[in-house]
Amino acid sequence: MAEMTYRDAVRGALREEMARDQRVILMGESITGYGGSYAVTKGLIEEFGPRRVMETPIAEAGIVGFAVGAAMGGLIPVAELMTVNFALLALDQIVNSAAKFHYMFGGQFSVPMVVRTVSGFGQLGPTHSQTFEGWFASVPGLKVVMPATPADAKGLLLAAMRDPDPVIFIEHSLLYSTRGEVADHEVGADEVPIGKARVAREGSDVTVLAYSRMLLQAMHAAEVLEREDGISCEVVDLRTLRPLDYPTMVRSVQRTHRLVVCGEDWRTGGFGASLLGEMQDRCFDDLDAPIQRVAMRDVPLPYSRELEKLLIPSSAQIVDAVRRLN
Amino acid sequence: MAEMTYRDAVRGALREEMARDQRVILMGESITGYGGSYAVTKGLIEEFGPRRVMETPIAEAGIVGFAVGAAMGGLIPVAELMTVNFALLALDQIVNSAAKFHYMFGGQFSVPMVVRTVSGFGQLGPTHSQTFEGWFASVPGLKVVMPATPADAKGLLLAAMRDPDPVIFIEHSLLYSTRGEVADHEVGADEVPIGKARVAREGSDVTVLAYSRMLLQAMHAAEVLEREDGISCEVVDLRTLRPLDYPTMVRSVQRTHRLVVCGEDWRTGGFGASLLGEMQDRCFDDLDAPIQRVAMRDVPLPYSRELEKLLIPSSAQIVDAVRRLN
Amino acid sequence: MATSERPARTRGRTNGGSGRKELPLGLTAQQCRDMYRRMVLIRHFEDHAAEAYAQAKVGGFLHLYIGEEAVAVGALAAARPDDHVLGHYRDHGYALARGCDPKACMAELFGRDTGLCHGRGGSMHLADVTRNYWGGYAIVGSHIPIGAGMAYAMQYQQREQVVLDFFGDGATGNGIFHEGLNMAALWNLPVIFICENNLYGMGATLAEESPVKDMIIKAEGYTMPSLQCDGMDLLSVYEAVQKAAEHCRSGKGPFFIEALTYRFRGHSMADPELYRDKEEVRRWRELDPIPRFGQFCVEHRISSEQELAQVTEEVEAEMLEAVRFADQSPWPDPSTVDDWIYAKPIDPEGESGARPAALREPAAQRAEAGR
Amino acid sequence: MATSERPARTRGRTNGGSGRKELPLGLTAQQCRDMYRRMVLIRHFEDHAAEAYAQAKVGGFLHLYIGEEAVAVGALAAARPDDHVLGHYRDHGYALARGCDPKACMAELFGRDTGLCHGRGGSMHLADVTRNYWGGYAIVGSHIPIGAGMAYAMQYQQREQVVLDFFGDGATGNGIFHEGLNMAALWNLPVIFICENNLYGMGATLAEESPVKDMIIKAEGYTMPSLQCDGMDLLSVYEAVQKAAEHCRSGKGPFFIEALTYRFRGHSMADPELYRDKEEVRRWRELDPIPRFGQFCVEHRISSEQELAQVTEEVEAEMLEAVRFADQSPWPDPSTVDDWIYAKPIDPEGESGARPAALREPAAQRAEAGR
Ligand SMILES: Cc1ncc(C[n+]2csc(CCOP(=O)(O)OP(=O)(O)O)c2C)c(N)n1
Ligand SMILES: Cc1ncc(C[n+]2csc(CCOP(=O)(O)OP(=O)(O)O)c2C)c(N)n1
Ligand SMILES: [Mg+2]
Ligand SMILES: [Mg+2]
Repeated sequence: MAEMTYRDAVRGALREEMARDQRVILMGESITGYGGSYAVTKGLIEEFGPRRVMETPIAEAGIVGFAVGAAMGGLIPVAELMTVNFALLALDQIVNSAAKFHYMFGGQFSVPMVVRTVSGFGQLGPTHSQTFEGWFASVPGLKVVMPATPADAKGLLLAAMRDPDPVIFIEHSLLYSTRGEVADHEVGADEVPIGKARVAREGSDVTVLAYSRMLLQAMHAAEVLEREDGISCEVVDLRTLRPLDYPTMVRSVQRTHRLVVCGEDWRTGGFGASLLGEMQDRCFDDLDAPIQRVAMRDVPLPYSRELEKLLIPSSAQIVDAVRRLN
Repeated sequence: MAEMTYRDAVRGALREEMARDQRVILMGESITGYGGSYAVTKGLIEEFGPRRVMETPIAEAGIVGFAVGAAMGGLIPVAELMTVNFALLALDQIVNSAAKFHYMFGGQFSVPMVVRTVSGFGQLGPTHSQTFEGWFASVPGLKVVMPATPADAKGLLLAAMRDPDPVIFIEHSLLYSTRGEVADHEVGADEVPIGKARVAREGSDVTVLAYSRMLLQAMHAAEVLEREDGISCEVVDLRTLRPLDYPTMVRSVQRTHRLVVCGEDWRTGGFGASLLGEMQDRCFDDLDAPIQRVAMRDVPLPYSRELEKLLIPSSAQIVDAVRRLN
Repeated sequence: MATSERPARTRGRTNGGSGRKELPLGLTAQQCRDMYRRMVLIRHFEDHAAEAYAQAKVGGFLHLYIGEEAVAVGALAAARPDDHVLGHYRDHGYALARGCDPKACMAELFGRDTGLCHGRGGSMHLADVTRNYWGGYAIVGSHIPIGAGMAYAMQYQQREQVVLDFFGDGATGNGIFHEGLNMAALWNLPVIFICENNLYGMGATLAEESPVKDMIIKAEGYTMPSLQCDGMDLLSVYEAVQKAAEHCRSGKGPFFIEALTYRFRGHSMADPELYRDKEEVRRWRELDPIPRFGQFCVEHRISSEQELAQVTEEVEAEMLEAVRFADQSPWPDPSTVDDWIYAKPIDPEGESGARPAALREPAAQRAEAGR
Repeated sequence: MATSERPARTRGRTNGGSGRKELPLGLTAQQCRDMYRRMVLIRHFEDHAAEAYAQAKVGGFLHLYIGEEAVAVGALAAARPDDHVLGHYRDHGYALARGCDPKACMAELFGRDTGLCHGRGGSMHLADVTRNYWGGYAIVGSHIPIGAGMAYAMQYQQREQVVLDFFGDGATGNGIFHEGLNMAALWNLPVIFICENNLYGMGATLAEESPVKDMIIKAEGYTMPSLQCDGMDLLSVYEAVQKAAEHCRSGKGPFFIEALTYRFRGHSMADPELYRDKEEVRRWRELDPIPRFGQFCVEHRISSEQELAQVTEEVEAEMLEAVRFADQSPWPDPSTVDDWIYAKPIDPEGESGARPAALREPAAQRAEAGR
């Protein structure tokens, strides 16, 4: 085990897999000389050269389409879309190409590729502060991963690169500098399976479902609630948004009978909305109260610091949501 | 009142508003000489000429971006995207341009435009059989309309063209030939307000929420259930998916205590999933049973007639869903 | 910069010169007979497909290639069998020119389990990866960067294969076309972009889609060499693709070909064809590539009139058999409807997500197979 | 086809010839003084913005235009005040060159209610529609078809206004650039596309983005006339845009301008600038457009050295005031956070959706205002 940042964990996974498997290539905007807009790919161009770390034009649809073709040709492309906001330009290639081909051509070939992108905030304004995981997670054929910890960032990215299906891997800009223990490099052993949630904190009064940055917010909220209200929260880190690990989530709710779903995307139509629906279906008789949600208000996130501050989903909002239940 | 098809109702709204307001222009692929892939715009090029009925290249993003600019310049563009599947290519312009500008620039200008597109089935295969209303309905700044009847098709399209905000108007290919009574042309009077649902059938045992083609399926299911099971269904036609008319929906559930949500998009993450979440939140104590859903199975719709038949949401599936509740 | 060769000149150069018996472009008589047969095969296959559509045995979209046969047949004959091929939804021609089993193609149109894609794709998505035919793509232009990506994989793995990527004039109006060409040029990739300029993008005329009528001009912004050939003349296409393939294979980077052609039928079966006049269609029909190449075969003593007629008969019998086969084939088993959504379905209850090596190989192996 | 005018030649033609006192391009001394002042204004505004960013009073992305001032100032001086302007996220220059209030611009960067957009947009989205400055757009290339659409609205309404649409070299790699140019060419629209070629797209070098180094070549596929000008020379830009505007206004259709320029600072405040060497930056800094045009003013007796120094002092004082104003301005009222999501919010409880005419007019009226 070694302690490292979420950023270094992502880079570590890329480095190790590239060293292990010649088929792995990276492509994206400003990922070479610039080192990546969040410095994730820093140093990789020097280590692996331009054939394996490809600087691309600003052409998101082309990048993903190109990666799909490279995967069909036998490579394992990891395409970086600078932020999830720009992924909208590539949605056709993600949904109608990457997610469809294995099915549409009757299983003749698969599209082993990873789309790495990042969501997050910080006065980035209305067009640069969105998070569309709910959209990706609704598409059959895609696998969607959103790690919250350095260990998962590394382990899940390794699993993603070794998966035969297209995986959307969404990092979080506000997590890059967080630190945590990460398994050392042993092929296989360091892989975190796609599709498995993790009980990050055991509790008995209420289940809090979270992922990515919201996991940290939920853990903090749980401490506050323990201390101030004597409420025991069980926090589940989804880790993978498609496929979802319902067994782990349902088992928890069967014990706590209360549920709070946390996410950063818009309340209306966001990932949490869909998850809530599936959970009420599976846990209707176990639930003692309506499922509560913590989500982004339905507004294009404004630039102004003081407005943004009020809107970004926080541990305080999770605390309130849990209190509404008790 | 006059009886006409859904197709003629849409064309009628376009014709009348174009005659009434010189600022209204149409643009799209194969909408002139070809008459539109579903013959909706047939004859309009002859009547209004190429300045107002613009044949465009196959460039969905460009079409919507161009329409946004034309709206900023004082026109009222109605951009046709041949099917909602191709709207994925224009999502950035829809989400980051049309939906954002009024907010992002502090209300300095609005983007009065309509994106007309169509969803539907008929052995169109995995990439041409999708329906993304849930995605559009999750975006603050957009209004989303999905008419089920000729009267609503005309009235809501008129309202959309007179609305100062961008409206996504989604027609249904399997409804174009359906017929119904449509109000004659009187400006204002023929407009159906955006944001108002309609109780299409009164009932006391269960509320069925539907829109577009599913409204017809729901009405048929209601008859079957009345006849065969003596179950009285109240069918509500949402008509507008954003903003949603919660008061009408909630009032109904408060009477019936049972709810079935119907849609054609994927069960996971589809519009119905989000609607279900909001309804459980508003009606938790009124509900006697878990909300049931009728939706598309999570699969890329295959071409084969026999497979497609099994998958397309139908009145039979609604009947089953209601029976599960009773 | 683009060297534009006008059809006439090309034709001149190919047939002209060295004596009636000797064949141009290093072609053998057998190759010519095969190419003639393939064109007839596509024509008859589609006549039957159209008939089956009228009988509602084929559904959805059906885009006929009739009139454009020389493009697919000439191009694929000039390529190596292990070169990779991608095309758009008007794809029966590519599949049959690549030698895919007409039975399996017809069965796919019928939506049967015996179809090339087990009825999942239908007419727009024929594919046979064992022949390096990667399929028909139905989002206009989407397969242009995909073809560039495959070419990169070939270059990266130091394969000799080149990629042939077919699309229409209408596709050039979509941004994805430019993103794909730009990348192919930036990385000097072995891909031949073949633009079938049939003068229409569905109901849009070329003039409504593009300010330039020669698509090769669009390759200039990428400093991509290009050729314009007569898409109604098999030899003109063959010659152009032969040059392009040699160019790509020798590491000189991408190549752009514009084939001037015309679809004799509507855009799809639903097309009322109000946007073009019958007279124009008639004029183009006079350039029908099949009798034209047939005449060449006769003139060059490759086949006699009788032999050509014989080919038509044989092909027609084969097509009747293909239709019978498709019609009698079983539907896909409903219990398989979820198959192939994922190459590796994950059951959250199940085993760790570690990937069984077996699951990853297909794509890679198949590429290998093409060595 | 593109007539490429090399910077040197352009400079030669503009400054040379008819005697020291007489001014080229029909410019007046006052216009020159104004242009000089605007360039200084942009430079000082951004120096203060960078300082405020370091003090965490400005957040998010801050893209400085320093070094490129001659492009915005020269272009907008050559355009009419009622011509429409759109730019990208590196947009302080366009706003200030258009005469937007520096106080309101700075307040927007500070996220205050007194900002041009009430703090909703921030640095990347300055806009002042009362000046027909439609704002900065942050999705690379997205405003290219938008500019074409506005130009169509002008043409349709028979207005004389043309649209100036600014973007970078990197934007030309995105498909949306091509879709926008294609439409502008097809419909012969009065729009001037101004590509600021500063040799980098964030960390990507021009060679990594594009197979051609002259962006004007990309206009050829659209048969769009073009000019390449020296973006470090205000007069070269002025001359090019003057020609382009005349071309557009006379109904001859779109025009493409490439301004060869350079950003002296990093892409944004976060840029480590590892992808370019200091020496290159130094060489370009020697071409600083401000002293260069200052020298022209002195040589042509438009202003004395002292007067130029005076301008700098006045502007600096103005900027200090702008910062003070921004810093003391109120934050947006949290209760207004939902304002402007919709021009016409619909309360399902409320009134019928019929639109009060008042609500639709803004966009239209404003366009009128620009008559
Ligand atoms: C992105 C996208 N937009 C629209 C369509 C609908 N469509 C299918 S084919 C076609 C015309 C294509 O014309 P062209 O590229 O010239 O090919 P051709 O059909 O002439 O062979 C259109 C508009 C589509 N399939 N994809
Ligand atoms: C569609 C999209 N992709 C990526 C980005 C991130 N990004 C912002 S600016 C930029 C570089 C743009 O370069 P260029 O067009 O040359 O303009 P410059 O910054 O040099 O003025 C990139 C990649 C974006 N904003 N939008
Ligand atoms: Mg065509
Ligand atoms: Mg640049």
